[in-house]
Amino acid sequence: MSITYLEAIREAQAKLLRDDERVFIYGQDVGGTFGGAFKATKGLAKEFPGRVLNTPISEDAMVGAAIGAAIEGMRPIVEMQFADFSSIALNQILNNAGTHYWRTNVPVPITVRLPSGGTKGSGPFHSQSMESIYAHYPGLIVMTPATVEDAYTMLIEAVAIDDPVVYCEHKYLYYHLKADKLPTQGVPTGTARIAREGRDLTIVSYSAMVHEALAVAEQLAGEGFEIEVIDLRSVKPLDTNTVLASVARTGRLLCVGESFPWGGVTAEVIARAAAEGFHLLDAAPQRLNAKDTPIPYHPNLWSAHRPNAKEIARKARALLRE
Amino acid sequence: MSITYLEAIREAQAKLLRDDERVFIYGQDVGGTFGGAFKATKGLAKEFPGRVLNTPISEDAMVGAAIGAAIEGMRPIVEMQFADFSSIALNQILNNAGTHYWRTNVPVPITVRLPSGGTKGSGPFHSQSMESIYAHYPGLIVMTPATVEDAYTMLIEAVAIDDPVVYCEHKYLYYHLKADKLPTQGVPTGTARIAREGRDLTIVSYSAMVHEALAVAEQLAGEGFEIEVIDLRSVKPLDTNTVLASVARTGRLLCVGESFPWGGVTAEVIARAAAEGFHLLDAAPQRLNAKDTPIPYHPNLWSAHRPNAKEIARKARALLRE
Amino acid sequence: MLQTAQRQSKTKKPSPPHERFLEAYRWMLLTRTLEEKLVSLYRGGLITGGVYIGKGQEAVSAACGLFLQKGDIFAPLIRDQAGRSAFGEPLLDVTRTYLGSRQGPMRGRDGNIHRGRPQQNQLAMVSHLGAMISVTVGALMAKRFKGEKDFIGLACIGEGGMQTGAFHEGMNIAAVEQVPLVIVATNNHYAYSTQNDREFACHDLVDRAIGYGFEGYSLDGTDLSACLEIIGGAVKRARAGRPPQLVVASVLRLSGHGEHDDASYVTEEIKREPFARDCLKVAEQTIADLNLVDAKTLTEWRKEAVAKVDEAIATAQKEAPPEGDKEDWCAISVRDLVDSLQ
Amino acid sequence: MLQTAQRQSKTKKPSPPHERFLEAYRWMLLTRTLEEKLVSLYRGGLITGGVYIGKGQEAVSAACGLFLQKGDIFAPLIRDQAGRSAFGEPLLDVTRTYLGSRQGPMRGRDGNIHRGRPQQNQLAMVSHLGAMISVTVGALMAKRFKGEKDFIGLACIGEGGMQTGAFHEGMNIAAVEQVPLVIVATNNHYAYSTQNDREFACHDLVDRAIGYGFEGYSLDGTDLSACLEIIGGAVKRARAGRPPQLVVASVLRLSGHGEHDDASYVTEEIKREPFARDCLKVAEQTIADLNLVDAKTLTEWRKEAVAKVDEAIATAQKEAPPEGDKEDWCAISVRDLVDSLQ
Ligand SMILES: Cc1ncc(C[n+]2csc(CCOP(=O)(O)OP(=O)(O)O)c2C)c(N)n1
Ligand SMILES: Cc1ncc(C[n+]2csc(CCOP(=O)(O)OP(=O)(O)O)c2C)c(N)n1
Ligand SMILES: [Mg+2]
Ligand SMILES: [Mg+2]
Repeated sequence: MSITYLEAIREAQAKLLRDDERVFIYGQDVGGTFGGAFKATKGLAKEFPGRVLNTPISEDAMVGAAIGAAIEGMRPIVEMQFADFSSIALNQILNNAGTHYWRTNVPVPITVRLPSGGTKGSGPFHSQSMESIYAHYPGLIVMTPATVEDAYTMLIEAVAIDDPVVYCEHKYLYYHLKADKLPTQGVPTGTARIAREGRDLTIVSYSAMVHEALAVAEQLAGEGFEIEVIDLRSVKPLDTNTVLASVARTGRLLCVGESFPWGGVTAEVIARAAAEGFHLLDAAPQRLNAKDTPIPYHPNLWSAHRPNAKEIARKARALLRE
Repeated sequence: MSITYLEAIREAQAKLLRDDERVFIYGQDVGGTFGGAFKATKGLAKEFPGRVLNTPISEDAMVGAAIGAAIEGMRPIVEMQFADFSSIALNQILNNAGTHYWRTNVPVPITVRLPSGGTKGSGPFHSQSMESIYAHYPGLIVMTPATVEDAYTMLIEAVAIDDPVVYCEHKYLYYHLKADKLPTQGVPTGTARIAREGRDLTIVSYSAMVHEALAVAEQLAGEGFEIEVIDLRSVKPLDTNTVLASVARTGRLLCVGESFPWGGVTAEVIARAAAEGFHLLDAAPQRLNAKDTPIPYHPNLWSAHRPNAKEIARKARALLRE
Repeated sequence: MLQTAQRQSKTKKPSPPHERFLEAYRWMLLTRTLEEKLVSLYRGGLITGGVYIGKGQEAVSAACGLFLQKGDIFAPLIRDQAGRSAFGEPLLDVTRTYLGSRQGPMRGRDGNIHRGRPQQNQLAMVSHLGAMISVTVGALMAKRFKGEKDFIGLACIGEGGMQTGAFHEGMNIAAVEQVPLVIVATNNHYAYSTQNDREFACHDLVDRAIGYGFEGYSLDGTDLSACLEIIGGAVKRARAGRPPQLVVASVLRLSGHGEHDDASYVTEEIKREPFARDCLKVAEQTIADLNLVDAKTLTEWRKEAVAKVDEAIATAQKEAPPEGDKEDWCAISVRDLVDSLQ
Repeated sequence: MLQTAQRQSKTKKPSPPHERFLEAYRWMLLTRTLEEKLVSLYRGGLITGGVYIGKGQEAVSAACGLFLQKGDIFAPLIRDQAGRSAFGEPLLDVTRTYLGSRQGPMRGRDGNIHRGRPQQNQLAMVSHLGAMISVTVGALMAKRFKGEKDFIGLACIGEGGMQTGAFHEGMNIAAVEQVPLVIVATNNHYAYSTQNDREFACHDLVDRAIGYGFEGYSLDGTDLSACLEIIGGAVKRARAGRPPQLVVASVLRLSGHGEHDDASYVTEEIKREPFARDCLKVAEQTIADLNLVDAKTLTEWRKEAVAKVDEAIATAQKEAPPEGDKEDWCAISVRDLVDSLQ
């Protein structure tokens, strides 16, 4: 058997619907015979009648309704058709879900699934990675699974968590990533994973970029370098300890993210490493992000806009030479 | 004569309306005899009939209309009643205004004024600082004036700039800050200001926190330390050069921001300093932000939530000892 | 304004009193008493932040709270003190929140009209207008999922808030989900300083109902019996499984937007409109005209209201405020997942 | 489906042809030809990203573009190729965008239906539905500010997009600002895979008009003459200073949401509805029935359309794509203000 990242997300939702009657799925086109723009809920409406519901094109109300249902004891999963459209639900996510526990002592166990990240030909409004905006505001857990196993166990955990979770699934990984089977247990959220061990340089990454980093590590192994690759798994909470422990071993840090270059995950990682692990660093910590423009539609532009293995390798080599 | 930060904002708008017929002001309650929740447009509707217009409570449409008007050659200024409500307009700001020039080659000269930052008793939804969210996305200029002079000249510049500007004015400074007169010329956007010279430690800050930093510098001068205080003025573009030049002099860096601690301006500044000025640093660069909860209503909680002079001083002393 | 109101109450006869007229009147009276007191505390500098009152809207609001039962969901907004009280919110919730006691429902973390008790089905509003409609819809969906019966939800909004995108999406999703929701919209003719002509351009906001598949009703919000009749009817219809209900009440906001606002922009002309009557005075006129209770009882009711309010204030004033260094600075409930931010 | 449409065109007689019937028909024909070609290129793997066509909506869309004059503002959406062409968009804009030429209006930075030429008054849509309505309103306000005369704006939307908050705010602000706006909403009975019953619950979307102070008109979008009559009338009324106009057309989407979508969820039942007719076939039937042009001319028109499309494709195919290392990676126009990000 072989299962994709996308199938893992569907399986997780099937399991959640099966095991917990408080769970329902709410989103555009998730129901019927269709099962979502990416088929992440394919078949679920039929298997779980009345619990996988199509919504109007109303992202604010979709999340608002999920919040209300969660306050009343349900465990809704909201699917955004693309992460980019969560800009419309942002107020509900940040200001309503994100503040509710702190204000009222009543947690809001919603999970908002964001099909994130770039793919060829998707353009400025179907390619965004919004994890940094959600992580900036208090009150939210922000998950960024990079593997089939994490896609599965973290989604199950997301729904179990009493607090609101923004679950950023990467569209590029949907079909590209396969595993042999699904795990029965996952690594807890908040713990980063050492995706590859090394001692010369630490590359910290998350989501699709983990795989670019791994490719670079493989490539540079051929040049005699041992690169440690860390998969953050969740960007909030962010596992500073694992990052620092790795930097303690390697003395060098490169952080790679797919989103825009101002602020965001890479800035947060570098800032933490610099503030808390300054004496561990043998060279200036570096980062690599996408370019500071909207995400281009044309594949030639897109592949130059996002960080890619070539650029990561270049940056890594420069850092290794320092 | 003495003029407040708030009056400077009003004067800038009066001048803009007087000098440029393409300018109009659009926002909730900005018109009539009322002149805005904070009176930043007081009297302007009368002086400039038909050009200072009240809007429905429709932040998305307010900014959408401004974008359309800007494309057609106007120079609209949109007032959000509070920065916090710009969450409703965020999609138009990020995805429409922010992408338009890059996509179509037609710039969108809108200015969105965000009354930002905490004041006593304002609570989670009337206190936010959202500059980091706007700076994260491409296509926007994000200004954060900390002085009466900058409030005036930067707003005039904001409207002159062909690109969309998010102008973050700080509500705490509205009445607290006074100048003798308004300048005829300002420092260009993108250039940080050395608000106080020093050689032992650089504190980088912006908006209201500049004044906390200055208070700390004054206090620590009594203890024999010379602290350099940098006012970023705009957080995008962010003047890395001035920051690095200062760190080259002092060897120590503390960055203070009023917003939430994950990501944001302080992370960006520290990450740049660490990446580009690593060898200039004699100690781990540090940062200080508000706490990772919504902004509390009660003054006792609020003053503990935001970074304050006491905490900055503590952090600064620790850094000076290293 | 009092005179105007009385004059008009003579020209425009109120409906015969609804059976719950006096009960509702007492919530109105309690609210007016409470809010006048809060205003004087505010003037005395004893309250941090804003004070927002519902003067002139107590009849609408009381009717909102009165017909709700345990298990119903209530999403009040800033002018709904009467409804909050009638729905069961203890006065102490109000005074503790305004006076900054750490024992209040928001524990000093949020203030004034943002308070709520979601677990008692009184939702805690966020400031962003319109956002609570869909939240109410979701709560009703949950109740249906859980197999509960006989519940409804009632959400309040101002005519200003009706222009938000969130309101539209919330209203539409209520109709799509066919939840038993009543939306009570109060057109008090101002959104802060903005008059209706810069808020919307339709003839009558109740005409919004048909475009969503709601049933719509208009209401003279200065007439308590009419409020009870129409809002009570809407609640009954929602409970009986009719489509969602929209009630649009017409009143004038008889205060500033908040107490910091002198409302000098309110025109003299509008103050002479029939909808500018003070619903409390109108109700009292009805009581007098129809001799519903004697003057002595009325005086006693007033005293009782004052006593309750004074007690709630005195209690809250004695209580300790929250302290920054004792605060649990944690925005999430699962402590294992707290980020190790400095 | 063809048969069904023909059968129905007999039972339901189309209106007598509008004076611009043939002109509009030719835009429809050009569009259908173009889009069929784009679809085959897509099937052949020659297009990156999605292809979104307006099959079944050409009559509505052609009517939208046809009555606009130079100086008017047009805000088309994803199914408005006919309107775009009629408004003056060169075919090369389309083919260059789809085929990734760097000479296209979006220069490879944005794709497919997001293209526009704001300086020629054809706005470039963002994906977020509803967002372009208020942008159109603002453009019209600007024209008024600048003292221009005799202009209108026309913005398109689907029944799905009407449920967004942005649409509501945009529609309301149009009425408040009293700009000369026509909104043409096409209910093609699907938003992607979602049917009307999960989109809205009102009886008829045209009933939304009254709640905003718009004038509202319904329309059989399969009937070209009716489209020209009603949309032309709305444009005329807007130009004459009447309140904003809402036209709601009924059709069936005769394609997938995009070409990646086999639309297997479209029910057989709905395909038998009168609104499921193919407007192009209906128009051709009218042409035949009333003998508006002879068969030879029709054949020539078809050939001409094919030739134009082929030429636009051939040209675009010869052009170089954008290159990452030659790209001007700059999201703002004022170069001094570019952030020194690494
Ligand atoms: C989305 C949003 N924008 C702006 C505000 C600021 N604001 C608070 S109350 C108010 C006026 C509300 O008017 P209305 O809805 O008519 O209620 P009323 O105060 O008249 O009861 C405004 C503009 C807000 N709360 N939410
Ligand atoms: C705010 C927003 N949410 C989701 C989407 C994704 N999306 C693109 S088209 C579409 C369906 C649109 O339906 P409708 O408005 O009826 O137009 P049609 O495709 O039927 O012409 C959806 C959901 C979007 N573009 N914008
Ligand atoms: Mg009002
Ligand atoms: Mg549709």
